[in-house]
Amino acid sequence: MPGDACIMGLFKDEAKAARVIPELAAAGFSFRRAHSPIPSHRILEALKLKKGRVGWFTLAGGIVGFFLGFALAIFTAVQWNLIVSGKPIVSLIPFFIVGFEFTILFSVFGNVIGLLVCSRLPDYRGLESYDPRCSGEHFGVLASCEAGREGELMDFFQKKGAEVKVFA
Amino acid sequence: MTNLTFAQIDQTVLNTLERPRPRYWLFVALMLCGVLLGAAAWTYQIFTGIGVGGQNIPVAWGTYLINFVFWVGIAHSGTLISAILHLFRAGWRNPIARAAETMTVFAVCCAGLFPFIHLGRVWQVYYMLPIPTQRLLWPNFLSPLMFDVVAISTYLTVSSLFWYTGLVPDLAVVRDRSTGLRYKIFRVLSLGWTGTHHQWLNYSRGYLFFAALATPLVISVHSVVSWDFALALVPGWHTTIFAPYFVAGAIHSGLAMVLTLMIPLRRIFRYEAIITLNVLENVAKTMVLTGLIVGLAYGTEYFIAWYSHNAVEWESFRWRALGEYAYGLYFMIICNVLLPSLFLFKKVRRSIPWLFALSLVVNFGMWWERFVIIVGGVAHDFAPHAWGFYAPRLVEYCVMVGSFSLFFFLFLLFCKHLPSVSMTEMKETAHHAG
Amino acid sequence: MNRRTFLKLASLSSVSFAAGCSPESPKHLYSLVQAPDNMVTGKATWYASTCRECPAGCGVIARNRESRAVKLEGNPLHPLNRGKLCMRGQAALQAVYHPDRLRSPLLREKDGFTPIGFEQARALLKEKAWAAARKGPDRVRLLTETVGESQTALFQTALRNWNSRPPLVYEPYAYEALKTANREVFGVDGLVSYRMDRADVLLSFGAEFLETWLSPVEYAWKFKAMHAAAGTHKGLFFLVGPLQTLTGANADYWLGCAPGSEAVVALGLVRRMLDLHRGRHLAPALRQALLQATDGHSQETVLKLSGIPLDGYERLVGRLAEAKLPLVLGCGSGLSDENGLRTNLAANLLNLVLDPELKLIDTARRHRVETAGRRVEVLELFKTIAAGGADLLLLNNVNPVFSLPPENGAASALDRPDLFVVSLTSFLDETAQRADLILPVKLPLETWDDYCGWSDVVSMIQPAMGALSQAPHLGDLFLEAGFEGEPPAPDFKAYLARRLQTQGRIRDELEWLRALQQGGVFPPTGPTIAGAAPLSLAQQLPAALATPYSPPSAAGLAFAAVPSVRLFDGRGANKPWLCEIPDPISRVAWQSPVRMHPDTAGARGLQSADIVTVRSHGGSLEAPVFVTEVVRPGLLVMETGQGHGAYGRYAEKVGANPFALLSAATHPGCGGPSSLLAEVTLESTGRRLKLANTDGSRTQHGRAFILTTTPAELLKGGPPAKTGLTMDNFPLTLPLPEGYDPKRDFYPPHDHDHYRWGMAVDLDRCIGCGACAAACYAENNIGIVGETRITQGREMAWLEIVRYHDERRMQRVMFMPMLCQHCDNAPCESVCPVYAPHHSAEGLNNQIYNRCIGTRFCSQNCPYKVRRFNWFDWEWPEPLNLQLNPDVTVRSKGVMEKCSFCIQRIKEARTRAKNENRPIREGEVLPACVQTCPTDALVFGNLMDKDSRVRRLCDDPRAYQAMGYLNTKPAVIYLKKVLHEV
Amino acid sequence: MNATTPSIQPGSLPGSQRSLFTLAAVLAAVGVAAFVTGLLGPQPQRAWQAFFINFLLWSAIAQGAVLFAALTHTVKARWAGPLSGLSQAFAGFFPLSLICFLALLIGRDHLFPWLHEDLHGKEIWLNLPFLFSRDGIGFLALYGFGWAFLSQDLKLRIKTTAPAGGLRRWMAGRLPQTEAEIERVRRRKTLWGGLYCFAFALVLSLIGFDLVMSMDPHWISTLFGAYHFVKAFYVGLGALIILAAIVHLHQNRRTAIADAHFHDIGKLFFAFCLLWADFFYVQLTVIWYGNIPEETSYVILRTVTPPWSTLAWIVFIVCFIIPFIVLINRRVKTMPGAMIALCSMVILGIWLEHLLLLGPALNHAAAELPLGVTDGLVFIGFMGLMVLALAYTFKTFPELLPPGSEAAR
Repeated sequence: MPGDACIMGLFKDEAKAARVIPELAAAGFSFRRAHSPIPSHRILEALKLKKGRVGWFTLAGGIVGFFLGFALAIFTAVQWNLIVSGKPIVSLIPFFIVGFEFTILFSVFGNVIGLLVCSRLPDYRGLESYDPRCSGEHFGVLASCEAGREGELMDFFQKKGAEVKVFA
Repeated sequence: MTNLTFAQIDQTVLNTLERPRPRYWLFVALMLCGVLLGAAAWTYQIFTGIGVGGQNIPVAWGTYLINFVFWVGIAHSGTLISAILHLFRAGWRNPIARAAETMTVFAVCCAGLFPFIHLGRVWQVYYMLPIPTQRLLWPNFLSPLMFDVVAISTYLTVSSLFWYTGLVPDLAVVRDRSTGLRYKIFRVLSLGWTGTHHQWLNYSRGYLFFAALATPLVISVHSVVSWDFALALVPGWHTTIFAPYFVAGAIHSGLAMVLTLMIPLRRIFRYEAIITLNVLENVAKTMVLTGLIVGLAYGTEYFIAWYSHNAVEWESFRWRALGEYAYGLYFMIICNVLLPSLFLFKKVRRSIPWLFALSLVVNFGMWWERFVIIVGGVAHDFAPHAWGFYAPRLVEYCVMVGSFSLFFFLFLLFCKHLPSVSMTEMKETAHHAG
Repeated sequence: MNRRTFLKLASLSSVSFAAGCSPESPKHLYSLVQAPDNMVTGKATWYASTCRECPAGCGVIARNRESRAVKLEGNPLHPLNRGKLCMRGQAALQAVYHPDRLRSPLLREKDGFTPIGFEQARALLKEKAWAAARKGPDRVRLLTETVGESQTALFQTALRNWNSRPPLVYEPYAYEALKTANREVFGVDGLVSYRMDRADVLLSFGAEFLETWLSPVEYAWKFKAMHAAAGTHKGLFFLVGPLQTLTGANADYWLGCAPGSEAVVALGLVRRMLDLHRGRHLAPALRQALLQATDGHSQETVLKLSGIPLDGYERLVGRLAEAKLPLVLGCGSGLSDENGLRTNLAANLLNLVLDPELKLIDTARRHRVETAGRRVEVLELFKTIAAGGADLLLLNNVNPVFSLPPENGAASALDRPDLFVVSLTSFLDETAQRADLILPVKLPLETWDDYCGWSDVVSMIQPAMGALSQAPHLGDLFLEAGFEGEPPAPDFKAYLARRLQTQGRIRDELEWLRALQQGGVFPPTGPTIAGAAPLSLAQQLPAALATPYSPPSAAGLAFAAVPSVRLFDGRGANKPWLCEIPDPISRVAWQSPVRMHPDTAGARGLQSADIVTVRSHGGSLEAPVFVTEVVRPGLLVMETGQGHGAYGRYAEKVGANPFALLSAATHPGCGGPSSLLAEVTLESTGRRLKLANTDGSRTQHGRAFILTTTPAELLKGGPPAKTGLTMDNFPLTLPLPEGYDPKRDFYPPHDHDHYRWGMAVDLDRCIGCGACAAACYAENNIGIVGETRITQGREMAWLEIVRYHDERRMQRVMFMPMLCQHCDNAPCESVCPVYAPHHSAEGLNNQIYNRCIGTRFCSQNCPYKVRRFNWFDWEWPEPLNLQLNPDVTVRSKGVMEKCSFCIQRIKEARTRAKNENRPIREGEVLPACVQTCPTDALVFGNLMDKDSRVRRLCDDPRAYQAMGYLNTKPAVIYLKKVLHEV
Repeated sequence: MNATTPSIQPGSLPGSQRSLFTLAAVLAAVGVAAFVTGLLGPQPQRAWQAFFINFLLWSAIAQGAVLFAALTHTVKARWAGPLSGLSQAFAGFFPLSLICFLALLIGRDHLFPWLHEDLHGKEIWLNLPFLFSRDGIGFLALYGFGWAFLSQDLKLRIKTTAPAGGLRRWMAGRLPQTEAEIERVRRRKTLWGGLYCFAFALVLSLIGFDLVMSMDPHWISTLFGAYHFVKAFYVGLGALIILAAIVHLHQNRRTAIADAHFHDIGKLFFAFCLLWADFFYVQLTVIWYGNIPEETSYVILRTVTPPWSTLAWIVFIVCFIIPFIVLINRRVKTMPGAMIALCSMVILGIWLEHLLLLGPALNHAAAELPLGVTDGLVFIGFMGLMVLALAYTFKTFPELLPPGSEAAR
């Protein structure tokens, strides 16, 4: 919502930060996001978020890789069509190694892509409304309110024992 | 494990990124010289012919392959520590995971060089890549060496990505504590990480999958490396136990290298509070286990060689124990199995000098294990009329020095310019502990 | 005559008219600007000629490409060597293309030699000769190697014109004792030939007839004709002597006797045979004389003096007594001393006793080397010279300074200021170094001549290639210099033709051409006129027999110098192939180790590779020790040939020269030297030398490489068929679909199209002479790596003769040609990341050099270790590179290589077959090794053809595959060696 | 559980005690009967084969299951929690295992093909006296360590002498009183646990070589020993999961065994499923690639030639493919019912795998699979024995059961 003021409450204590989140809504403020130096289960629970979607990317990558690996090995072998050491042209037992490695490789690619996509990285705009302390020891809760209610929100945060930072 | 506050953790780690002292640059320069020496030796070899080394028929592979396997081995514990232990939720891994991963990446780099160095015609190496040409010449995916190409490159890619992924939140920390150029750089490197709940949600999932994928990869990679030998017919090479045996050995040597690196690091960077004695002790305990596994493998090999009543097999092992290279066998037994068992004693486990000394011993022993296998096998194989010996020559030594220098060169650069301990994970540990 | 031979001869006839008619061919052989008319680029032409590497005189045909001779093969029409050639014959090419071959004459001036023009040199020679001639009789002397009749005749005429005596033929090994013995017993003052092929029991007192003795290739095939296992029968070969050379290694029984005691044994045997009523047909007087002469040779004395074990001796006596056609040969080449003479006499007598008709001794067919002067004459010559008895000494390709013991003072004699020495040689050897004028002449492959290895054949020598230098033909030189007026012929070619005509050897131009085509005028094949021995034996036996045997002091060390199968008397030492191919017994290349028995070494705390100093009153030398059981304790053995002070880059400063130790004394009876010293001293220098040996272990540790069987077992129809999986009982699995058994093989069988090339190697025929290895080097452009690199294990031989000692009896030596087995399941193939080892549709295991990136995994995984790696770029110093076979790639550094079954020859045959649109015929493809094997031990062919020889050999009960249990399904099928003893 | 816990009544056993015992007894009886009839029947060797295979399988299960407790204790993996108690209970089968092992001597002529062939010198290793003595000692050591570990553990668990019982009273007599004593017991426990793990690797390798690999005395595979003990741990975990699940279900899910436990042990099971497959593949690849008949013939006979080829595929699918696909999903691991089914399948699979390894050696040139009712019944019999053993152990030492059991009452 343009024009809304964004205010961040910086908590030293994870639990407090987590507790604040539901209360924000109750107090009529809208929760934007939470910043934390470590993955915080409490906050996630407070937000009742379900699991991320990264896994699907990984799985997809894996499946692609598996078939790609076998395909590559088999294709090249068939192209040559040379018998070496009397071994069959297409010998799946050793080709499994190629298949396996490709599976891992592509799952990882999938995983990384998934990670970037899902968590929308790289994202340098996020730094505009961000307080460096959040990577240190503070848990930051960013909330917004209609213009004019900034004061209330600041009080709200301060009551909960947070330092407050206001973003234009 | 540790009861530091977040601030203390950040402080300890960020202190390590202060402007380095001249002595540091001296070491860096020294290592660089080593690298150049190796490079020069290699260049000379390329122009003169691989014959400048000591290889021959029957022993066509020498220190190059030994170092290859050695470095791949080193490369293993990194992923082991950060991935497998992550899955097992062994908290003691966190302080050393970052350094171990870094070690992995650099070790794979060193390892990856050797297959090139040992080629007779390195300028044709692209024949090994599946590049479509109009003559449809493809590599042979039945060859263990192609398995290597696939496995090692996969491993390098994955471990680098894994390493970088783990690094991102810390990069953000550095970014937030720095100004000027450094800020600019880390701003880019950290991908604008701000640690939002959303990022964390996907991040921890992704990291978990990373670990889950890296684990089988580690095992497969060294299995593949072991198959450079096990898939051949050579007595002493062609044996089914090689894959697990090499994996265990790799982890063994890797852990040793971790200690070798961590102990000075801890001292120099004042990490005592983070890399506590318990952490080192746990590494030591794990080494007892890996050492025993390796020992079991040695034993099994000998037992089966004897049990099989296969003349060729048994002669090969008899010679291994009594022949010209017997000392290698005893090095490896003593250094890899017997001496590490000293870690069974708490006193040894918790004494820095012992830890450091034994870690060096194991590195040494593992190098010799590879020597015994790679040289010993073919030197005394099926054809008695072709039996021969091998001794490395100057060029090979230079290249070896080069590879070690390269490793330490990279590591030195790393530990003064990137957080050598994962602050985030340390905070987690502290958080869950406190 | 097989297909390939026929084609060669066809091509011969097509070129023979032009044959050698291009003596002035272009300077640069590879430039085709002035190509000879008969030359088709890329098409080989063959010229018949004669090998002159030793006095035997085998017929050769030279493969000529773009007017370069690139390969020598035996002339199939030649009765003497029947298409085969030995190692040295193969290497003759390297003399022609030798980088150190003299390009121009050298004239000695105060500060060393200065090159001069040929014209000037020839003029100088003529002037000097006539100047000397005017001074008086015998002022010109000629010392020559063994040459043909025509050349000899010309020499004689020329020398007569210079009013000097006929030339003296110098051979370091001149068989004085043998000649004398023949004269005394057979009344033939020469070297008779032996019909060894018809013998059933052969007894040799050391004659190394498979290496250098008289005519090695000839006796190699003759030997195998009587000794190869034919069905269940196999002739017997006993060796009595203090050491085994290659020949001895092929004996069924070696009776090691004390050095110098052969004569005692021989006489003992004469006695025993007489006692056993052999030779009852002899004239009573002769019998009586023999009985008297052999009185002191009771079995006890013989055994005591010779140290031969009783059982061995009794076996020998037994077999000899019941032999139908036994043949006894005397002692080794170098032994023309007391013992040698007596041994040869006794041997001849023994022949006489055993077979009064001497069916196996052909006195009519003589070996040319008999023309060699006795050592005493040679020494006489040098004495004369030293005393200023001559002004001009002509040396035709001889090197007495090297091959005569130093105390003979040959060197000093040559250095006489008032003597003008002309050396007619192409190489700056020790003797040439002392000459005043070195005048190179054309080498046999470039020149016109004839040579008769057998007295009853004429073997032609014609230019087989364009000349590399402007050097004159030897004959032309003498025609020019030897006649003041009009020479008898414009050139030697004409002289030759005319002489042959006057001799009645040829009638007309046509026969001349045929002679050139076929390589000579050969008597109808089959047995020659039996030379019934004219028993001129006087009623009393040769005095030599009477002289009693005095055993050397037991404590002392004896020393024997034996001629080398590789380097002969030293002539071979400048040919890299011969130096690079290791000695068959010691497997040591380049170096010249001194062999001794483990006890001898042990007693002095020596072991192989320790450098020792051997001292005799004649001189001393340093050499590394090589410990082997095939030498009697108390005897040191060295092969001759190495230790040159000059003679080119390959020969100089390599090894030591045993001639330097020998004594100058000659035997009054036969005027021959002795290469056996009864007394030398040995001391360790404390230094060690890394032996350039190509073998790992001397025994095969009970592995299935060389397998043996016995006639008894063969009689039982061979061993039972094998069915197991282990090394000892794994069946023969042919590299064909039927070789696959679903119970054993994970992999499905695969077919080949029409051909599946394979080779059968009969280990019972292989004598380990190494001719195949040399042929392989010559055919396949194999790199020469040199001494140091061999010590580093970098030898490049595609085919090596593996030598193993029998674990049960270490003094039994066995040989095995080891080459790429072209396995059907070749372990080398699958491990290569880039398919460089490629399995062809015809079952060949091809190495694609261009594809190879040098991982060397293939070699690591080869159970036979037959793959060779190019550690560097090898060098062929100009003009050695001109010998390179244009049909074979020269490999560059960093690639793997190995035996290809001479694929270039297979391709040639295929093209031919395709043009005539027919399948390749049996025997049409002959790899170089197979072609040259003197004993036909190697057979090559198509395994898919059920009636091909190679396929039929697969059904032989002796057939097996090396390490077959590894399931590589080798295409090289070995046939077990047959041992008389178990 | 804290000191004030009221003494646990035997009634707390899964199922009313009597019915359980009778059921187990019946199963066992059926097995014995089948075995005996088999012996008297035309093909005694078939009966022995069934006996042998089941002996190997069920001993492996017991050994593997106990390893869980020992291992988790040694590496201080705290998550094992209530599962370790259950796993130790399997030590109750050890005595039966020993007896069965000795029983093999009776059937030796039917069981050891190498007794009747020329071993080319291998007799030094492969001869009955030496084989039985060394393996016997091996078993004794292993089981000894196992029991020692169990007893130390019990010393820490038992708080009261009731319910009475010889063994129990004996134990109760030695309960540590002071802190120092408790500490000593802890240290001993760790020691025995570690030794058990060590012995597990060694002894099971030995058994793998001696009783399984040597059935074809000319075949060798260096990994076989490791393969054997990985397999044992695999089935051991399977059995443990089944037991845990049963207890869990029986206690109406109100138990100390939380989802987390099932999830963790499930993951471990999954890991060993992969490891088993890995070891299987590792041996196959090396032998396939080497193509040396001495090695291949064994594998070819078992994987390519009918009737065994089908069995090979079944084993591979049942022991790897299916578990792999199923266990990728993390939720399944926490469904006791599903896990019971899956683990039972795997155990059956490994049972067949034993048949695959031993069958060809014991029935030369078998036209169809030597698998019949007898084999099934004998399997059931052994299952009965196992249940008996467990039931007895729990009866004597109810402390091994997860504490949730009070809630169950």
